[in-house]
Amino acid sequence: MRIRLLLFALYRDLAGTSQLDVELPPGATAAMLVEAVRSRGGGFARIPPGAAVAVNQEYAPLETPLSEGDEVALIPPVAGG
Amino acid sequence: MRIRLLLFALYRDLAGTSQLDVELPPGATAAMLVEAVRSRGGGFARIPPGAAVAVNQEYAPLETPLSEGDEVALIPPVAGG
Amino acid sequence: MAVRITRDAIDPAAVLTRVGASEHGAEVLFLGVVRDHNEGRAVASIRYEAYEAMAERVLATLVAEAEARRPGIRIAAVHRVGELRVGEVSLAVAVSSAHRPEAFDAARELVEEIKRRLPVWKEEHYTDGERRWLDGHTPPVPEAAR
Amino acid sequence: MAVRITRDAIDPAAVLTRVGASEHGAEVLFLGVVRDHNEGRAVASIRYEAYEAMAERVLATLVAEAEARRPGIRIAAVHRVGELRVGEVSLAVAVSSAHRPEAFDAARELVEEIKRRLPVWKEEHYTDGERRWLDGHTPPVPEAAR
Repeated sequence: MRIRLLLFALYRDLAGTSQLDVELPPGATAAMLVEAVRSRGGGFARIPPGAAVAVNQEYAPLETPLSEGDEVALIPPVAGG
Repeated sequence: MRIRLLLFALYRDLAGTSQLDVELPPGATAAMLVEAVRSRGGGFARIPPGAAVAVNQEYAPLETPLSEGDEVALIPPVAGG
Repeated sequence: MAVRITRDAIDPAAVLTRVGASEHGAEVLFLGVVRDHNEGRAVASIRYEAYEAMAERVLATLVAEAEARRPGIRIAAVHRVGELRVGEVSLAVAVSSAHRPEAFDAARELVEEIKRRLPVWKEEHYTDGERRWLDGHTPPVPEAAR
Repeated sequence: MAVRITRDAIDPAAVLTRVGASEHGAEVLFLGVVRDHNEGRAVASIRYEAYEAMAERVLATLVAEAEARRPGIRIAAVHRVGELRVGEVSLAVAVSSAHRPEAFDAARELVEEIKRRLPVWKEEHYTDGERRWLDGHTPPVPEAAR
């Protein structure tokens, strides 16, 4: 399945891109998505394995199983206000 | 000596006037002024003997000695805001 | 002027412009507003009366004390007098500071001090035509000198 | 709308008009403002970035939670994104309530929650030309379902 991954702020700068389509086996979790991204090496590998994740615009545990078409975002530590 | 007394809010309504000139012996205190006013009877007598007092626009203890020309005010419990 | 007793409607945005500084990251504005009820009775308006000359002096003192408690903060405070309808602003307090906790704390404390010490009174006018001076706080008076 | 992520300058007075009610006697407005220094460094501007669609949803959730904690209060909240110069407003939170304690408390708590949970980031641009993403808070994430 294909997952649309969004990257913001520090993670986007590390990855050098704000958006990525990632192919994953059916039933893959958010944690597996993070691992797949990190395994690209370089700046990608500097994204922490425990990065916070949002699935379809809601914070979700890394154990969350993903589905085709999900919008997943890697969320660096937040600093609004 | 002559003291200019100002009355506000509830105390003015009790006294029926917002301003009063009071003749007092030299050296009289604010407490003596309050007593002189209360002794007029009627609504005046309903002003409490321990009423808060301001002398020349500052809160002052009832023991404060007054001087000719002082501006003295009787201050009902305050309720701003 | 950052401290004022006024008979005119209070403009909250104008009060806010009296505070702020390039090193300040937080601004807090408090507004006291006339409510349509109090202690179970329907309120039509409140008449605020002040010993105006003294109230402006006391307000300046309270603001100076508050600024001294937290050096570096800026404060503006305006209290209105006259007859105010429901929804009108009776009091505006604005505080700016480097960080938010002191702006919140200073605003809150100053509002409490204003209620305790400002020579201002309010007469509630009820929709049934009655009116009543609200019970207030006995202001703290300095001890007699010995 | 009482909750918004915006690229436009925030008008504090406009945010205040989103709250208030005839039974409310208190309004509190908090403004977060870009400061000219942070951690000892001279700041020229801050670039706020947001996951905008999600941030607007999260902000609506935080406001709804805050209103539910204190039934009857009204809240408006606006967070700005983009590059902000020193003195510009990044966040406005307005709360109105019957009495002042809950307006102060709700405003303060909501600002804390926004800093903890809103998917927003800030990159400080220093006067020496350097720039840096500020350290932030790891947002709380729900437990995995069993």
